[in-house]
Amino acid sequence: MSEVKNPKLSIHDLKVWFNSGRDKVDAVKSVSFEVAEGESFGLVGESGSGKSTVLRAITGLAPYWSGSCKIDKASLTGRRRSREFFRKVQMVFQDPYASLHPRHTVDQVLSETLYLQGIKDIEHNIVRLLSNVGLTSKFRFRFPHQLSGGQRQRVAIARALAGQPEVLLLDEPTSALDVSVQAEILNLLNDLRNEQNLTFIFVSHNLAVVTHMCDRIAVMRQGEIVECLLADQLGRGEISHPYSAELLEATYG
Amino acid sequence: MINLYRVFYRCLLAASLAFASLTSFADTPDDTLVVALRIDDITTIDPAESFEFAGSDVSRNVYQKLVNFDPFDLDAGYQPEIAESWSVSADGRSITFTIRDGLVFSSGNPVTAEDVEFSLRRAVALEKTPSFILTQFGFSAENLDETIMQSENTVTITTDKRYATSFVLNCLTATIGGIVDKKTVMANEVNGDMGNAWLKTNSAGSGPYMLSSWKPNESVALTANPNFSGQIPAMSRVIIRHVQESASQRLLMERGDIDVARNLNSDDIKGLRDADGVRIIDELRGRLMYFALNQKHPELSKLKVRQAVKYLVDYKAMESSFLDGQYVIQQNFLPRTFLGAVDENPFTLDIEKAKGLLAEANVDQLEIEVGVREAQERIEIAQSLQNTFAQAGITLNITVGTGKQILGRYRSRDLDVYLGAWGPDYPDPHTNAGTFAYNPENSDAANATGLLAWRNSWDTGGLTEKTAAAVEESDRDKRAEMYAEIQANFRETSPFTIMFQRIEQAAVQDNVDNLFLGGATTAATYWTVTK
Amino acid sequence: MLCIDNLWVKFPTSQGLFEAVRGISFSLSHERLGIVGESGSGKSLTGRAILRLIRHPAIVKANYITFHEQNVLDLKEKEMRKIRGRRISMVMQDPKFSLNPVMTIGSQIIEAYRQHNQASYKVAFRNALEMLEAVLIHDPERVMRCYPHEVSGGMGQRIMIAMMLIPNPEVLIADEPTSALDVSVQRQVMKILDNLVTERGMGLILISHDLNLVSEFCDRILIMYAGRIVEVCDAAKLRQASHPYTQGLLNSLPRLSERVPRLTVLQRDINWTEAASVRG
Amino acid sequence: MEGQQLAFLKILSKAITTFISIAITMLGLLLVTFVIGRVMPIDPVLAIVGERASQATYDAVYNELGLDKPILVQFSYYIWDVLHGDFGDSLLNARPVSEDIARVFPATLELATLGILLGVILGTPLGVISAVRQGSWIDQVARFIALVGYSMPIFWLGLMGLLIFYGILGWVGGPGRLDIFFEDIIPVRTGMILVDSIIAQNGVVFRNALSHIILPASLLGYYSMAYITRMTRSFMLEQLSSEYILTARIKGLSERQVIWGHAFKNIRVQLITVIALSYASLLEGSVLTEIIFSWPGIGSYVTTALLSADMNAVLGGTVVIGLIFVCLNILSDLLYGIFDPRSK
Amino acid sequence: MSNLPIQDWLLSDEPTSRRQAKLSRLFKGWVAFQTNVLAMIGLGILLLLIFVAVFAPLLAPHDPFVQNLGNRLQPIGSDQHIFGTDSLGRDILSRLIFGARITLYIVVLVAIIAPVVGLLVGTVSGYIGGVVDMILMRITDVFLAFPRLVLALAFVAVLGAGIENAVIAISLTAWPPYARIARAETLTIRSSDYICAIRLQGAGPLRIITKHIWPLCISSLIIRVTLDMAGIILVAAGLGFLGLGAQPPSPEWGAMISEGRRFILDSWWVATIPGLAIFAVSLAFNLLGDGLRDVLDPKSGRS
Repeated sequence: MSEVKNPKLSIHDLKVWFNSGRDKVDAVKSVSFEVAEGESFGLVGESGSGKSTVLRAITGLAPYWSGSCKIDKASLTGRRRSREFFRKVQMVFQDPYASLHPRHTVDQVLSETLYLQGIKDIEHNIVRLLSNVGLTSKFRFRFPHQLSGGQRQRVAIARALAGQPEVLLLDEPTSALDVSVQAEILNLLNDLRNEQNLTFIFVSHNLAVVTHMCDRIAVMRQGEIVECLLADQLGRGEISHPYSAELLEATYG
Repeated sequence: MINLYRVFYRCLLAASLAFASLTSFADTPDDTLVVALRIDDITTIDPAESFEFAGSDVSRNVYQKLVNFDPFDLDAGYQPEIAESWSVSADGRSITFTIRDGLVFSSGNPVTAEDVEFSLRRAVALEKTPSFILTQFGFSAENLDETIMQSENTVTITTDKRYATSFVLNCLTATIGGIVDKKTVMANEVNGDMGNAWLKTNSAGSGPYMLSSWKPNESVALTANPNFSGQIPAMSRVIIRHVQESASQRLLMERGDIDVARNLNSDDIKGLRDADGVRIIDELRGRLMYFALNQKHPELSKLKVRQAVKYLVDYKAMESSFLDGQYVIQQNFLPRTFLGAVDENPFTLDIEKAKGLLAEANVDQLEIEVGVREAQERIEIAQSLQNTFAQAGITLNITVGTGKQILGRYRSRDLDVYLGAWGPDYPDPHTNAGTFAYNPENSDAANATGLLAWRNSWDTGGLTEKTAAAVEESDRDKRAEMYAEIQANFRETSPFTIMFQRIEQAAVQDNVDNLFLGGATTAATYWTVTK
Repeated sequence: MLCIDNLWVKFPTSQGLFEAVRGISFSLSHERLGIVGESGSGKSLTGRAILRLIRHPAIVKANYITFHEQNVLDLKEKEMRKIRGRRISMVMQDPKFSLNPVMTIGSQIIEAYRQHNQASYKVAFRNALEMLEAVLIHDPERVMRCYPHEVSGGMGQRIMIAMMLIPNPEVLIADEPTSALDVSVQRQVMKILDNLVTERGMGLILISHDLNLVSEFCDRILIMYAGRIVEVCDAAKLRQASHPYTQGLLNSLPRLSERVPRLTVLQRDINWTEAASVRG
Repeated sequence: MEGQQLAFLKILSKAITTFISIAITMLGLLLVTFVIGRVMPIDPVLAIVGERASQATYDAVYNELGLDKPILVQFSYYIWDVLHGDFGDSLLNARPVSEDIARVFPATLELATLGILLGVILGTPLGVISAVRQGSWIDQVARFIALVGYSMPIFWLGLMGLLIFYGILGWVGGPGRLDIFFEDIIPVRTGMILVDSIIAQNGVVFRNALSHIILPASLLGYYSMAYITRMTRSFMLEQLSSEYILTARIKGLSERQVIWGHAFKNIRVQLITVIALSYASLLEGSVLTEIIFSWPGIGSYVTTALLSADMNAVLGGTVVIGLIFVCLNILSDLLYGIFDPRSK
Repeated sequence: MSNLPIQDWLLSDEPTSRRQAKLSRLFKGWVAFQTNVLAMIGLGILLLLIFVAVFAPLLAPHDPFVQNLGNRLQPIGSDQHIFGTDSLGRDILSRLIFGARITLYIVVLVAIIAPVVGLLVGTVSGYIGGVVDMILMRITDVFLAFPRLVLALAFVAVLGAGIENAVIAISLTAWPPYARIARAETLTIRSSDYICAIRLQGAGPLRIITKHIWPLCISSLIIRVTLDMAGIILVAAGLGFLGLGAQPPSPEWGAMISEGRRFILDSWWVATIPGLAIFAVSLAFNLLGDGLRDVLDPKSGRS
C-alpha cells in the first residue's frame, strides 16, 4: 500500500480471526496500511467487511490476530496493551446508546477515566472536557438516559479525549444519529482534530461521510482492502475497482 | 380470545368433575386388622437382632419363646410357652426346660429342643446389640457347648454364677428369646451368618402370625400362621401402616380407614373421645421420661444441686396439660407393675426449697445446656423445665437434634443435661437397676456406654454393689425389698430426675376387642383381637 | 383512497400525556407518498395508527381515517383484520426482528397467503414460490425451508416484502424498509419494492429519515417535525423546498461531489413546533 | 462425504464433552455427599450397633464399614461400587439401597408427574391469558393465585387440605398411596400404581389410587402452577412486545393465531426449561408433602436416611436425584435444539 | 402540578451535583414505584414487619416466653389473648410479634450471604472465562444438581441445629441460581461497548467487575432475591418444621407452626396464625419483587 513518511501508525499484513480450531472464522484476511501523524484515514466498507475489527485488533479487543502493528514504531503484541498505549490511542464507538454505562452519570464516566489516566485536578478537567465537546456543565450530572443521542456521542468523545490521546479510532461514530446531529458531530470531530493535532482512523459504511472526513480512504471488502483512494479522487469518481464503483453508485448524492 | 377461555373453562370443569367422582369408601375388611403406627424404627425383625419398639411388636406376634406372658393376665408374670416346665439345679446355676410337644413352625417343621438350643446359641453367637441380655449370664460364643445344651426334649442353660431364676426367665421373655426354625433358617444361611440376612426380612417362627411383607417406613403385613398349634387368630391379616403424623392417624381413624391408631397425641385422643364409634385404650407402659445431670460438670456434681433440680420440675402441671393422659408421674427407676416398684413420688415443684438448696451449694446463676431429641413432647418438657429452672436462676439452653446426634453426645459424656426416655429391655427390675444404679468403673477409659450411670459419670455412691447383690437374691420378696431400698437412696442422691412413666393411648374402632398393647413388660398382641 | 384527518397519538407517561403525533391530516391516492422526518418526529406512529396497531395504553384519536370511504376507526377488530394484510399492508425496518425466528420462511409466507385466500396448501406453496421469485430470490425452494436467521439482511427484507405483498394489498406502508441494510443492498431492495408497487398499482407510503431515498422513489413528500407536518412538496422539487427545516436537513448532509470544510448545522426554531400542521 | 464425516465428528465430540461434563458433575456430587456423610456428627456405627453396644462390637462394626481407612480410599471404593451399579446395602436395614430406591422412587415419580401435569395444564394457559390481558381482572386473579402459591407454607396447606377434603368432606383418599385392602392386589410392574392398575386393567384399584394421589398431586401441581404461570406470563409479555408479533398482526392474523401460532411458539424453549426445572424439584421429593401424606417417596427416604446416618442410602438417593436433574437438563437442551432453529 | 421545591429539585432533569443526581435517580424510582399499588402494599407490610420487630417489647401484650400450663390452647379472641395461647399457655400474639425479629433476621442474613456469593462466583466466572469459568460452573452445577433440602439438612446436621446455621445452610443452597444469573448478565455486559471503553482507559479486571459489572447485575439479583425471599422464609420454616431451624423457646414462625400442627384438628389457630404471618410476609416480598422488577429492570428501563 501507499508509503507514508514517519507513520504514526503502521499496520502490515494484519490478520484477525475469531474462534480457534474448526470453528475459526477469518474476519480480516490481510490488511496493511500506514497513517501519518495528523492525518485522517478512512476505512469504508459494508457490514462484515472487517473494518471495525481492524480497530478492535489495534486496541487489543479482538481475540486472535497476527501481523505487525506499530504505533510510533513501537510494536504491539498479543491482547495486552500498556498504559502508554491507552494514553496515545483512544476509540469512539458506534452506538452511543451502548457505549455509556447506563448507571453512571457523565460526571462518573469522565472522572473515572481521568483517574485511570492518572490525571490530577479532576474537577477542573471535567469542565474543560465538557466544554471541549460543546456541552455545558449542566449536563455533568446526568445519566445517559437523560441525554439525546448526539449528546451521548459527545460524552463518548469527551471520554476518549480525557487522556489527551494522539490517535483517535472512530468506529462509525455517527451512523446511529439523525443527519442534522451527524453534521454537528462531524464538525466537532474536525474541530478537535485541528485543535489538538489528532490522527484519525475513521470507519464508516457511508462514503459521503468518509469522504467528508478523511484525506485518504481504503475500501474494504470481506476482510481485505480492495482499493486505496484519495478523498478528492473519490469525490470526482476516479475509481478503478468495480466494488468501489458499486458502492459509489449505491451512495446517492 | 373467546375460544381460549372456553378451552380453559372446559379444563377446569373436567378437573372438578374428575375430583368429585372419587368419593366412595368402605370400612376395613372383617378379617383384617389395620393399625397405624410409626414403624420407622424397624431395622430388622430377626429376633436375635431386633431391639426397637415396633420391631418387638412384630416379633411378639410371630415368635414363641420358652416362657412368655399371657396377654390376658400380664400381672401373673412369665408363663410356660414352648417350655412345658423347668427345673432349677441345686446350685441354682442351671435351669432345664422341658419342651412342649406338638408345636409347629409356620414352615410345618415341629418345634424341637434342637431348635431352642440353636436359637439361643445363635442369639449369643451373632453378638448383635441385644445379645447382652443373654451374655450377662456368662454365655459367650466360646462356651456355648457347655452353657446351652439340648438333650432329647430338654434344653439346659447354665449361668456363670447364681442368679435369681425370675431374672433369668424374665430375660428369656425378651424379643431375643424368640425361637426360630433351625432348618428353614440354616437353609437360608449366607456366608456363615446363621440366616441373619434372611431373617431380617422374613420370619421363621411358631407364633400365631407370619410375616408376609415388610416395606421399611411403609408397612408391615402379617398373615395368620396356617400351622399354628394354638387357636387360629380371628384376624387373618394384620397390616401395620407407617403414618408419621398424629393428625393423619386421627383423620384415618375418623374416616374408618384404620382399626387402630397408636401414635395419637393427647389432644387428638381428646378429640377422638367425642367421635362416634371410637374407643380409647389406656395401658401403662414401661418407658420412663427422665433427665440427668452430667457429673463431670463441677456445679452439677454437687449433691445439693442434684437435689435442688428435682424440686424445679412442674410435674403436676405437665401431667395435667400437654402430657395429659399419656404420662403419669413416676419418680423411681422401676416402672409401676415391675417387681420392686415403689409408689413414692415425694418431689413437687418448690422453687423456694430449690433456691435454698442451691444457696447451700453456693450456686448462683448457672447456665447449662440440655440436649433433646427432636420429638415434640420432649421439646415441650424441656421448655417447661427451662421455665421453672429460670425461676431459680438456672439458665437452660435447649439443643434439639436428631436422635442419633444427641445420643452420640450423651454417650461420649459431652452433654450437661440429657433429657430423654428409657425403656426396660426385659421385664426384670435388673434391666433398669443395672443401668441407672450400676457403674463398676467410672473412668473414661471404661467406655461403658451402655450404662446410664456411666454416661453421666456417676459413681453411684455404693449402689453398684447393692444392685449386684439384688440380682443374685432368689427370694422374690426379699429381692423386691432390696430394690425399694436402692430406689429410696437413688431418689435422693442420684443425678437422675425421673419424672414420668408412659401411658400408651390407642384409639380403636368400637368393634375391635381384646387388643393388648403389652403393658410395662411386653409388646402388643394382635392375635387376640376380634371384631 | 386513504384519507386521514386530524390524527393524534398520545402516550401517558409519568410526566403526563406525551403527544407523539399532533393533529396531522393527509390523503393518499394511487401514488407513492414519502413521509420524512428525524427520529421522534412521529412518522412511524402515523403508519401504525392507520392499521390500528397502536395498542393500549397509547391513545389514537382522529376525526376520521377513511379507507375507500369507510372509517377504519369504526370497524370492529374482526373487520379490521380483513383489512390488515389483505388491503393495507406494512413492511418494517429490520427483518432480523420482524420475522418469527422459530418458523420457516415458507410457513410464514404461506400463512400470510392463506389468511386471506381460501386455498390449499399446495396452491399457497406455489404462490409463495412465485412471490419469492418476484422479489428476485433465485432458489426459492431452498429459502422456503430456511429459518430467518439463516438468510442475510437484504434477503430477509425481500422475503418480508414478498410476505406482505402476497395477499395483494392496495396500500403498502413501508416503514424505514432499508435502513437496517447495507448501502449496496438498499437500492436493490428499494427497486424491487418500487417495481412491484408500480406494477400492481398499489398506493405506497414510504416512511424514512433518508431524504435522498425518499426523493428518488416517491411522487410526493410529507416532511414531519415534532409530530406535525411542516411541509408537503413534490419529490422532484425537494431541492426547492421552502421550509427552513427541510432546507436545513438537506444542507447538513455531506456530499461526495462537493467537499466543504464544515457542514452546515441545522438551526432549529421554536416556532416550527407550534406552527399549524400542513395538510398533505 | 467429507461434510458428513465432519458433521459426525462434531456430534461425536459434542457427545463426548457432554458426557465428560456429566461425569464431572456426578463425581463432584458424590464427593460432596461423601464428605458430608463423613463429617456429619451422626455416627453411622452407632446407628447400626444401637446405644447399648459394647466398645468391642462398636469397633468391629467400625472396621467392617471401612471407616478406619483414609477417606479417599473409602471414596474410591465407593465410586468403584457405584460404577458397578452397586450403591451398597442400607446400613440400617441391610437391604440393597438400589432395591429401596427402586421401591420409593416410582411413588415420587408418580406424584411428581401428576403434579407437573396439573401445573402445566393449568399454569400455561393461565400465564398466557394473563400476559395477553395484562392488567385485566383475569390477570390480577391469575397473579394473585400464583402469588398465594408462592407464599403459602405447603405443610400447612397440606394438613388443611387433608382435614377438609378427606376428614370433613371425604372427597378424597387419606394418607398413603392406597387404602390398605387394595394393597398388593395388582402386580408391581412400574411401581407406579396408576400405571400398574391400568396394565392390570383393574379399575377399582385405579380409582382408589387416584383418590389418594389427587390431593397431594394437586398441592404440588398448585405450587408448580404458580411458578409456571408467573414465568409464562413474563415470557409472553416479552414476546408480545416484539416486532414479529406486529408483523403477524399486520398480516391480519386473529389474536389467537398471533398468541398461540407465533408468540407461544417462541416461548416453548424457555418454558421447557422452566418446566424441566420445576419437574426436577418435584422429583427431588417434597419431603414435607411426603411426610404429611405418608407418601413413601424418595424425598422422605433420603431425609430419614440422612437423619439416621444411613450414608449408603443418602449417597444412593442423592446420586439418583442428581442423575435425574442432569438428565432433565440434557433433555431440555435437546428439546431446545428441536424447538429453536437458532441453536443449530 | 403544584410540586414542592424539593420535589422539583429531585425531579430535575438537570441535576447540578453528584448528590442531586443520585437522590434524583432514587426519587424517580420511588415515584415510579409508588404508582404500583400492589408493590406499595407489599412495602407497607414489610415496613410494618420492621416496625413490629423494632418495637416488639413495647407492642407485645405479654412476655412471649412466660408459660401458663393451666391456660393452654385458649381460642382466638380470648379475653387476655387475642390470638389465643399455645400448648404451653404462651400468648400467641406476643410470640408472633417477637417472631418478626427472627424472620427479619433470616431475611437479612440470607439476603446478605446468598446473592453475594452468587455474584462473586458468577461475575468472576463470566468475566474471566476459560478454565476458571469451567471449574466454577461445574461446582455450581454440582450444587444445583443436589437435592436442596438434603443439602440444607446435611449442613444443619454438620453445623448443629440453630437459626444461624439454618440460614447459612439455606444460603449455601440458594447461591447457585444467582451465580448463573450473574454469569449470564456478565457475559452480555462483558462484551458491551462501555466495558470496552473502560478497558481502553486501562482499567483492570478487578475494577471492571466491581465498579461496572456488579452495579448492573445487582438490580436483577435484587429482584430475584426479593422474589425468592418468600421461598427462603418457607424453607427456613420447613427446617423449623423438621426441628432443625430455630431452637425452642424461640418464637420462630416456622417452629410455631411445627409446634402447633399437633393441634391442627382442634386448635387450628395455633398453627394457622403463624402460617398466615408467613404467608403475609412472603406475599409482601413477592409483591415488592414484582414492583422492583418494573422499576429496576434495565430491560424495561430503556426508552
